[in-house]
Amino acid sequence: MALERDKHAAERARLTLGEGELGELYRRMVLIRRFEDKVAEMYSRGKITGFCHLYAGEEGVAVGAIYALYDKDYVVSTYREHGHCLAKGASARSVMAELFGKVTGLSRGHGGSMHLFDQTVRFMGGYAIVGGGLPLAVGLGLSCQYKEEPEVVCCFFGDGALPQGAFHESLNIASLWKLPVIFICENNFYGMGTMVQNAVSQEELYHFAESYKMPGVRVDGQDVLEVYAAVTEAATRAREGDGPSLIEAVTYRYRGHSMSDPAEYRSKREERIWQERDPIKNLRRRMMQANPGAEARLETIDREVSEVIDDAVRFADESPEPGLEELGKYVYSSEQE
Amino acid sequence: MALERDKHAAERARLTLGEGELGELYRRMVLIRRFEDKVAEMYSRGKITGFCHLYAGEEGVAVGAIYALYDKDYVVSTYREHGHCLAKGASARSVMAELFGKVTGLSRGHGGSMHLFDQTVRFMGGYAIVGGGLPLAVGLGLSCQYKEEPEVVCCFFGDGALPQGAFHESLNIASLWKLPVIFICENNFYGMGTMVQNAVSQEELYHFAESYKMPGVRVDGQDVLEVYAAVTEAATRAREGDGPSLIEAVTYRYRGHSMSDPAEYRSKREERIWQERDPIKNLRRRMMQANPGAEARLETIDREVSEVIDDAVRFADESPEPGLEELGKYVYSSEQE
Amino acid sequence: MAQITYREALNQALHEELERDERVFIMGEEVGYFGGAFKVTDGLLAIFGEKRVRDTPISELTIVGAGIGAAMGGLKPIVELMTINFGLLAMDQIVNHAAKIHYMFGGHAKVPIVIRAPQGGGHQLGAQHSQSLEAYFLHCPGLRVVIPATPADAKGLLKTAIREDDPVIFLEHESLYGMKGEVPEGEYMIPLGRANVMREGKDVTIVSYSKCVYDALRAAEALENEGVDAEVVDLRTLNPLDINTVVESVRKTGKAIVVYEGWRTGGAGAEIAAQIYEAAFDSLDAPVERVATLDTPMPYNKKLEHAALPSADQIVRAAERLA
Amino acid sequence: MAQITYREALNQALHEELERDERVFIMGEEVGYFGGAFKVTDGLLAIFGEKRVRDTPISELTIVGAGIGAAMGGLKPIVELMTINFGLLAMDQIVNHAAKIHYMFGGHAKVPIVIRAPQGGGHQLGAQHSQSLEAYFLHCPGLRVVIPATPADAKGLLKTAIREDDPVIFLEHESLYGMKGEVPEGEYMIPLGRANVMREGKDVTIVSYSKCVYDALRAAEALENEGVDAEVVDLRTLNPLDINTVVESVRKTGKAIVVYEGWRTGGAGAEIAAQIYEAAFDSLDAPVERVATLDTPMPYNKKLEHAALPSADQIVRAAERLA
Ligand SMILES: Cc1ncc(C[n+]2csc(CCOP(=O)(O)OP(=O)(O)O)c2C)c(N)n1
Ligand SMILES: Cc1ncc(C[n+]2csc(CCOP(=O)(O)OP(=O)(O)O)c2C)c(N)n1
Ligand SMILES: [Mg+2]
Ligand SMILES: [Mg+2]
Repeated sequence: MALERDKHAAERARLTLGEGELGELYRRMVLIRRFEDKVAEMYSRGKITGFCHLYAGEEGVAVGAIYALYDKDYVVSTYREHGHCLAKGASARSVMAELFGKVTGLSRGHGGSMHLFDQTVRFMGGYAIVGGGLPLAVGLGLSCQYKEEPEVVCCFFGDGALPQGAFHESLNIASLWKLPVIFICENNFYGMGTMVQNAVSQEELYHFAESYKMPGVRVDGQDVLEVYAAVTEAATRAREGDGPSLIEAVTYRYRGHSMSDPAEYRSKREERIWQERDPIKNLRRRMMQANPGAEARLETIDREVSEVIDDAVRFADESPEPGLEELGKYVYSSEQE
Repeated sequence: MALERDKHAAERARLTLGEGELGELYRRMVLIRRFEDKVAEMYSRGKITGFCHLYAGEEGVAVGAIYALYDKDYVVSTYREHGHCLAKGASARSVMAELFGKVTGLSRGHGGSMHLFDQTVRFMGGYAIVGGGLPLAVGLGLSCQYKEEPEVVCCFFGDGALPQGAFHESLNIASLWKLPVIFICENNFYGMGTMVQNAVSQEELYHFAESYKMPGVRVDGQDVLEVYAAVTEAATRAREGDGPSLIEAVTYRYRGHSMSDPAEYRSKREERIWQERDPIKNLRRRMMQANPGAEARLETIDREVSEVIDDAVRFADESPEPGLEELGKYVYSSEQE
Repeated sequence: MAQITYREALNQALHEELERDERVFIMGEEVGYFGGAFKVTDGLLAIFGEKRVRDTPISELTIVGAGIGAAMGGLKPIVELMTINFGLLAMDQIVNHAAKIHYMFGGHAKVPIVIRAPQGGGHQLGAQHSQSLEAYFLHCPGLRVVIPATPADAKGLLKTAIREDDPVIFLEHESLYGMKGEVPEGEYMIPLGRANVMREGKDVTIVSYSKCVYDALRAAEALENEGVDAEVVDLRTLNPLDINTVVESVRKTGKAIVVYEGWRTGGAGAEIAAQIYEAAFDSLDAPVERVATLDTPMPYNKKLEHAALPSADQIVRAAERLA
Repeated sequence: MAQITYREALNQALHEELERDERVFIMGEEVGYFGGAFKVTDGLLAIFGEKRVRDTPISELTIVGAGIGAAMGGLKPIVELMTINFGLLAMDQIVNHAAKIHYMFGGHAKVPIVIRAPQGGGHQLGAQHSQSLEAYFLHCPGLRVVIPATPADAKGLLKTAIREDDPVIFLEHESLYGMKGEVPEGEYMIPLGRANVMREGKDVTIVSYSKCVYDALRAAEALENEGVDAEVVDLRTLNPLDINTVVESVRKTGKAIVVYEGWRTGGAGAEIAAQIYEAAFDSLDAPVERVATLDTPMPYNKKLEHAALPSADQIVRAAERLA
């Protein structure tokens, strides 16, 4: 049941989407890239602390996938979730404020970089246990099916999560119950310093879908349109009651595993090759080819995004920290008020 | 990589094995059957207590598989392990005594029906957590490889264990590290009252092997020779350093899940069909076809086995219970003496 | 009032809550067609259908996780673990997820899940099937821990648990399912965090919960013959923990025995004792006695198992030591 | 004696034991090429090769289970969990298997495994990455629990743990890896179950383990200025628990403070306190003080995290309450 990669999907998607929509994809990717660059800067200036895992290089996956969703669809993610959270529509201000540990942050400063959550845009959380989000996505999928609502759940996880039992249990149950869940494996070839071939017996990760009798497909995660097309198809299936899918998006993280990892296990050459396949440059090139006049618009977007990021930093910086009275709150919802 | 079932394997095995060997297969199956019948009787007389899961009907799997092993190969099993333990060579006396909770039992009365263990025959334990034995088997396999010894590990588990994360994690790691482990799934169609198709998204359980790039094959568990042939092949592979295999043995448990389950979820008709496919009758018929004169020998075996069982019950009955001083022993090996 | 069993009381609570609130559903291994390994959910599938009473594969980690996700999606899941022993496979979802989500997302997410599980020893099920693990959940902020001893409490507390907004670990004792008692029909709720003084007395306070409450009551009777007037307190819930009721009793009696089926070392009894000392040190005539399961995996042999478990006898002896 | 870090001391112990006994090997996530997430195994792969220093996939349950199986097969595995938080995924193998196997098979099987894991808060890693879970392992007969505070102890106890025949949970504190101290070279072993009186005093006993020992020592210094002479006891291992050394101290001082980084409720400190009361009730002037982590998941914000964790300040205040 594993599907062959559809090489024309991206081009068809480009033709279907208007220039405005392509611009929106571009905007979101640039937003994430600039956001992450700024986070790195703020981290080295000590404004952001704890574990911090950047998404730069992988923007095509989050943006392509989430653009294929409806606003009310759910997203579940990992500790590397700034990108998914922003793509789903959370404000740069409230994400940055969370990273700064401020009370104006998405999680009131209780969560930090690994634990963003925004119910208003149905971003259902970043989780720091590898594989931990998959069972939650199954449950969210069950809630959609139960309520007979058309929503679907998009669950992101890394190649490192494949060897976890939770992966297997979740795909099995989602398939058995035909739940509307799209499992998206971001295969960036490494889980920390471990190469995927040393962690998973099957290198073509999408092949795992076969055991669970669900469609599986590998897409180029550096091509936002190809991701968009695959997720659109999976979402349609899910919405029509045909159950889950597994999408393996091949991608690359430009930086180390976290801010404290110099990624010495990779070669400079490998990094350079991937920089050339940059998802933002890719889309930019494609748009310019179709319409050389797009450049001005793209530059406007770049400028606008810069302003959004600067504003987010200002906001985060000026926001207050949570007071000590917040410490014991939120342990139990009954004791909150 | 899933293998087609080799329909001639059983017949080839019959031709390879001498009549004496076939008789030994027969003896072991009859031993288990009579043992289990006696256990049921002793259970209803209150001599045996706790949870007790009988193996009657599935003898072809344990006997066929273990006959394909060397004495020093390891076996790991579940709570339904009387059959595997006896087939591996533990004495009926010490197994029965364990079920009676006596100090002469394999586990000194500490384990009971679900926790037999006999290091001397390398029966490495019955475990009562569904899926719990698989990681242990991986570790035992690792120890064989590490010590550069030719031993292999045969790990039995039910269809109910398939949905457990431990299944996936264990097969993945065993495959990655090319460990000498033979995973034998006893597919008796039910995990308690749940039919396998309601528990596993893929009904052909051996297909799971594909994801882990190991050979997978389905055999008729009611044909001891077919099981023997498949495990012989898997063991050879494993011993030669070619890694693990997954064997799905289709079989049937004649009784309820445990002594307290009347198995009301099954039809009488279904039960009758399987009784006709009885592994002991199967082998008997085959042996008689080849040599009608074998009957006398088989009847001798039947008689001998009855004596062994009666002796085991006598032994168990007459054995002393562990004294109260045994209670705090064996928590830590350092404090044992 | 009707005399029904603990099992029937739980079934009634489930039935009523399934009826009351469309968002409530049950899932777990064998809860549907089989009616539950201990028959607690018996008959519910026929009434409410597969959507509301859902059989699952054997995947404890993901069943619990899916319950959490469903709760975040607006449902009110009741997840049955066939026994708490298998809950050890789901500890990551319980401790790292259910207990944390509300807090680590700054109060913006809620996880109104009830995780029900039978536990306890006494049936010769051996080391892997006889544990009482309440102490693990007590030592995990974010979880409520409910552990009823009587049929009425089983019903009243389960209904309350289902309506809570926080994750609740609801621990039933395998030996209590057949026990009968009076149970109010229809809407009957017991708030969490209210201990129950089951027997008043002035000489010694016996604090307990779950099945051990009955050992305590039996011990109290025996002690009466020795002229010792014991007060028996059933905690009912370990989180919230109604230490005030206990302390009030200890202030009166000056002596306390904590009885629990978990292993003695590091068990809930250590915490209860510590809180008694902290609040009533000056009232105590002697150290709090702890009667609990021996620090050993549970042996299969009946005699050994009996000796490993706490008993009325041991409580009587503890009271004698205190006298 | 050489001044080396806690990390180096552990590395030295591993190095020596790998050298001494062919059966000893290490496995875990990133222990090989990466040198360990906290660099404890740094350099060992280069010396001992992939067979002895084995990188694993992210499969905590099966890595631990495979360690148990390998131990049963005659090896001496050291399994590193990247942090104890992920150990919750392996609870079934630790509690239902490692701790039970020797007993439930009547003493015929042995599981000589060491499960090493860093734990603790203080680095703003949030609710899922900052736990101290020693209480779970303390409440599980069959496991040894070792939790060193100093570089010398880290080495001496790890070497002992590796040579034990029982499963050992070996808990390191993430904040201690960089701490320096004198560590004997070569063969140096500390028996399990011997507490260490790190500072003698006569007015109050501060009992602790792991990182909190340093908070206790700092508090003792501060108290000295107030004229209070504190004794500081480092337990070193929780199982076996050397309560005698503690009780002896409390008999002398009449006052005790237990300091631990686990959550206050149901933590190891409750057990330690309960045992102090049980053995030294008459010597105690006041209830044992517990200084521990607040009963809340760990918040990310630095100020809040700091306030949630136990500290020297809080110990000083506890001592003042006792004075
Ligand atoms: C259960 C668990 N084990 C280990 C870790 C430590 N850890 C955090 S991220 C990570 C690697 C995960 O890699 P992958 O899933 O490929 O995601 P990526 O970082 O590449 O996005 C590891 C081992 C963890 N957080 N949770
Ligand atoms: C982790 C776990 N969950 C649930 C159980 C309860 N249980 C015992 S056996 C069983 C069914 C297992 O079925 P299967 O694996 O097919 O083995 P069979 O009994 O058919 O031999 C269940 C659910 C258990 N022992 N362990
Ligand atoms: Mg990765
Ligand atoms: Mg089965």
